[in-house]
Amino acid sequence: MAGWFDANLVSILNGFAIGSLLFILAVGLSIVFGMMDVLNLAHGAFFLVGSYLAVSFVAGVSWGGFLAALAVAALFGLLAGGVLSGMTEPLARRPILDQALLTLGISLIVAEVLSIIYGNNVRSVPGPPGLDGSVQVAGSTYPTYRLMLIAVGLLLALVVWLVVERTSIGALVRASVADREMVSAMGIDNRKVKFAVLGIGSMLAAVAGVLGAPVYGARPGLDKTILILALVVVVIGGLGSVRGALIGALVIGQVESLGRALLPELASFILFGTLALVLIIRPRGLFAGKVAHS
Amino acid sequence: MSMAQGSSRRNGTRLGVGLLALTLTAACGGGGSLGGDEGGGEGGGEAGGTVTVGLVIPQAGVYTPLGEDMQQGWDLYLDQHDGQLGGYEVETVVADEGESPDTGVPAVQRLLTEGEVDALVGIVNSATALGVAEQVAEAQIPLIVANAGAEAVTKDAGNPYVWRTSFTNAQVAAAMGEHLAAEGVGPVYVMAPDYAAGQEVVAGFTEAYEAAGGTVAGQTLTPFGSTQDFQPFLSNVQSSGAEAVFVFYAGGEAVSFVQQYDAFGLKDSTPLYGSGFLTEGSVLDAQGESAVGVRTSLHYSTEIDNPANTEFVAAYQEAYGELPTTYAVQAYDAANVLDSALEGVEEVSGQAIAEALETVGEIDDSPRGPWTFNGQTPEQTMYLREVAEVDGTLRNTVVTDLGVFAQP
Amino acid sequence: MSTTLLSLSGVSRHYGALRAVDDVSIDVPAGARHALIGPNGAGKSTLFKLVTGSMPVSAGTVTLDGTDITQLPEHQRARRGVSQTLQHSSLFLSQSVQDNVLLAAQRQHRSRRSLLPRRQAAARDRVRGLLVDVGLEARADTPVAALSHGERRQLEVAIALACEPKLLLLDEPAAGMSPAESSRLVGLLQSLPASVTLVIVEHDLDVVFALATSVTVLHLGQVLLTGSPDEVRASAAVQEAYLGTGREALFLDHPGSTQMEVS
Amino acid sequence: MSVVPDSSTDASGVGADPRTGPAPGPSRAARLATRGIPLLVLLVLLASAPLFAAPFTANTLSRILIFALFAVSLDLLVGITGLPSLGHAAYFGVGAYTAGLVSIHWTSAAPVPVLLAAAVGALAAVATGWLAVRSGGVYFLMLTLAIGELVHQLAQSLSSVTGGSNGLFGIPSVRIGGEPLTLAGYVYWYVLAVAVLGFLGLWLVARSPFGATLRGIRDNEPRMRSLGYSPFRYKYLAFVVAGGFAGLAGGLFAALVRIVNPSDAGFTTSALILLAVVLGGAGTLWGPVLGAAVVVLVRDTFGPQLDGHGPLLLGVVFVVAVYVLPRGFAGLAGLVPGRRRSTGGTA
Repeated sequence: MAGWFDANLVSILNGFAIGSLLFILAVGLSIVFGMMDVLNLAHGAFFLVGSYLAVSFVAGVSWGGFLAALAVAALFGLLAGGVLSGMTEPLARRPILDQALLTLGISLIVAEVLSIIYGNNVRSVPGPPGLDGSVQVAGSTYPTYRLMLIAVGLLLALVVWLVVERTSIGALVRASVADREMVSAMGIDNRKVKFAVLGIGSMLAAVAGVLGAPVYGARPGLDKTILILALVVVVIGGLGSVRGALIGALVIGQVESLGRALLPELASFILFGTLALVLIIRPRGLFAGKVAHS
Repeated sequence: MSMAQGSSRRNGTRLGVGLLALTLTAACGGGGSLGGDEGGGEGGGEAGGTVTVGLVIPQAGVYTPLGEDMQQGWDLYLDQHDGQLGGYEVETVVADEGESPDTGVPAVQRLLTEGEVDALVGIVNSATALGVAEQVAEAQIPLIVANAGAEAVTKDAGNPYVWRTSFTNAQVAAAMGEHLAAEGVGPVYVMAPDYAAGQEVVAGFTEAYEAAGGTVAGQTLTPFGSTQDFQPFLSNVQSSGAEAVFVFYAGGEAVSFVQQYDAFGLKDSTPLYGSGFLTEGSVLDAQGESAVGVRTSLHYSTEIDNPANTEFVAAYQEAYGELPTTYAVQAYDAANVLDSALEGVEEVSGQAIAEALETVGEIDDSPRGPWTFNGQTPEQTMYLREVAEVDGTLRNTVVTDLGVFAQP
Repeated sequence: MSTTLLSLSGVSRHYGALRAVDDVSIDVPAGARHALIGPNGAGKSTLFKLVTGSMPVSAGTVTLDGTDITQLPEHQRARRGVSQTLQHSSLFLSQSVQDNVLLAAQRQHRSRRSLLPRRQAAARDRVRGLLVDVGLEARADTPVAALSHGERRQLEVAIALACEPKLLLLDEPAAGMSPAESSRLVGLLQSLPASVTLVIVEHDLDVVFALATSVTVLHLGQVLLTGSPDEVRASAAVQEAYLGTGREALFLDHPGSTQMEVS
Repeated sequence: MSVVPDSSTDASGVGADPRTGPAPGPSRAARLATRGIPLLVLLVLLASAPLFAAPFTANTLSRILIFALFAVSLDLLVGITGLPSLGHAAYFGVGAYTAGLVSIHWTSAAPVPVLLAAAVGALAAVATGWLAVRSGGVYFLMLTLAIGELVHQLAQSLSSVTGGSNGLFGIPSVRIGGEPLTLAGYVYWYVLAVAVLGFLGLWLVARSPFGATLRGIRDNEPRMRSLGYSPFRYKYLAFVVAGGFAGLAGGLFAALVRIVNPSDAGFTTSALILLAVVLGGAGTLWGPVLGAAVVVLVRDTFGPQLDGHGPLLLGVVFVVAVYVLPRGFAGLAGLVPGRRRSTGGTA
């Protein structure tokens, strides 16, 4: 057992790094859906915007560039989320599918604009100074930046958790997930809540894009891959649940890392196989935040 | 939109009629689709006049950078030859191949049936090439494949109208397999994405390597298109006891793989070999320092030392401000081949060009060195290349040539 | 009145500590016209849900026609002849009145798998008849969304009857109806053959006493009394229960539309 | 069992208001005239298209018909039953591979490949549908996405059978009476004939009591349960029927394009066809036909000429459609004043 653990330690560690990134990405998606029934398929495109911002600010060369990319990405995410919130407002009474198509259209447009600005070549971004190398972990080489990613991811997870579970804003969020009518009956403007939540969710996506750039680089098509991963995380965890997003992200992180290392022949099937398996056992995900969507 | 509008069925009929009118308008140039082979065999230029070539390259999707290189290679050859091939003015019609046959096949079909082209050049995706092979034969329009490397393009699906100026997947891999076995490198771990080209490379390498006495330490086919992170597979490489690794990756996967191979510390302990696409074109810039020292086999490198290549690289750099790639050379050579073929054509037709291609013989002024058609695909020299920094940029320096290889 | 059609034995429904329905046992003979009355929160609507199967029981058994149906899902109970009108109107709003009833009727008339419209004639004839019976024949093609509240109640009854029920559960069928609509409904229900057993929850006691052959009074989820209408009227315990809720007026005549049911 | 004698009231009820009940003779003829004749004209025009349309146009029309049939089969799920699927291409792909393999290894004599394609498409839906229809809403969306991706991956990996990412190529032309159909016009007629039969089949399903039940489930599932219907069973059956017709469309696709590749079963195809349904107007059957036409024209006909900005155009179409066509093209038609039928509907 100890031997097995040693042999796979790097994979497990790596699963946590991927999981941390996925959580930052997925938590916004999950809450926005749980609260507002907005299935934001542009989430992956916002991530990619963050990744390209990291390219623009040559984030790898200096900490200044890295932090500037983070700040601009955060600002972009807030604005984009706000715009999206306004755009989906006329669709609030329409079926989920309409909003899904709108955001899918937006993601196609954003991705195309990015490819016009940045071209179609693959871009890579080194980690910021001091984090661009590798360190020895239990006899194996491991990139330093990914270790930091685990730390930042867990820290952000903790912050989001505390905000949602312990503050009055969080209470409002949770109440909105559970019973939207009641919250609006209390005189709280649903649109403002939606604006804030979509803004912050999109901000997290763009920030995740910057954080993920040294790992995944920036290239056309990355938005789709990332979106699908985030959707799987959200559905496995249960829509609208912060705890679900965290558990889902950690599970998928390990599936994508340890799972692929242990079962390389099944690597192509393991992600959606896991999704199908979870939904067979729990048709509404592990921690459904909401009883029913009809 | 799930509410039914049960009472508006009649309106649908009306809109349907409108749609039909629309498509009829679109069809105004046509003369029916029941005739014999009017599909394009008769199209094209008059004798001594023009030849119309359809350039089918990806302009959208993940293969777009390849499409750009191919366009530039094609344009450069025409610029250098006053826009003429074999004495004919060339009119180029560009169509977007897209990412898959879903877009590529209709693009070719459109050119075949109404673009009035005399020849087709391009095609990055093997599935698209295979999907149109029979159709170009039916339309009697020659297709010069300038990238797609599936063996079947010129074998199982081959016909007199399908030619290729690029390579086959196994051809490139076999050259490296023989070389590594001869050098006594091994055991080797083999990795490639789990799709047709990857499978062909793995088979081609393994066959050649084992036939020459090498030992394979293990192999993994990684999920194609959904692998961002190669760490899980790299950990299996480490535990396999391999002394070297041979891989085939291209595009974004090539960047991720080479960088992660370095970051997870394998580069220092286990030398990395690959099919040339691993470090070809723009991916090399993105890989950066991680790529230095990686050795690959390919039928081209900017660093090949011959007069044709020196001239080509200089002209290309002057025209586009960047180094050429093998994709550009393949399109450049497609133009070259057409140039030779058209020399002997009296009256331009697809059939005449296809017949003339049979007689092209050796291409002696190609940047990749002289090569000939063998089974309608190049029999050509393979080069062993190593990534090194030259004049401040990363290049695939030529270590040695590995000999001449035909399609296996 | 010999055989028992519906038999509830020790039926309970708990929400944590709250006992919405607590150990209720009632026998309803075949062909009976049985009324359930009681103040708000007495558990009448919950009891209906336990009978139809839209809510599982916490304890006890439900027997229909001698068969234990406690474990059967809702749709299978419906197939055995349990039909209902719901207190909160629950119709297919985007569809026409006719199509609403047809959905119920087609299941009975053995035509639901036939693809050709001609084969659906039997179900359509039945629908037309039912719409005449409830007084909606002129509204057959109107979308349900355009119906008045009273008309929707009438439609509910037509749908319930289209299921050809053995046991018909009516949850405040007259709520929101005009006096004319209400008396038409009573007439319709009175004309139902004895093969249909009725259980009715109704606040309009005129309706209750015009129809019922027996009455069960529920209070706080428990059966207070089951007896003939006269016995119930005379019962001190029943008076007490209603007085205790501050609802002295219940035995006076008043329209049911002002009632709010919490279940 | 008849609760109330209805023989007497019946006649008076119908007689009192001519708008109710089944249409009597004259109205039926009038309906045939107003609806049947344009439909017949459309059919004749479609059938005569190869006489004057260029081969590429005939090819595009064939594609449109195939995607239209595919879209209408999805509409049975999305519009009629209320189950938005993001994995419907799985059954289309299964049908296409089936028809391709049957043609290569056994016979390409019509209609064997397409019939088997429909059968295997339905079987694939039987095998996977029970899982998907247990859940609703976004969970259904995600489960169908997962099923689609798994089928796509299977097609990619089983390269000895499917040809992997190179695609299943070398599919022989369809044969009718031993003669291979090679010209675009003849292939178009074959596609048209099968597609029209497919539309007819789907139309009958949607108009039948079964279709009415599906609409009931879409609008109010709990109520359907209380009427004695098992929503699971009906949704499952709808899923299988939709899978069968998607398989039929896939079989036609294999006959037309003569190459099948994994992306035909993948997410992009599923998303496009869902767009076609929503663009056209879910639940109307004819709307998705127009939606499919627009999608095919945008992607295959105009897209390749836009210097690689096809996806941009597609994105703009998505966004504009959501705002401008809230009910799809069907909604647009509904805006035309004075077009609402007042005769008794049977749908």
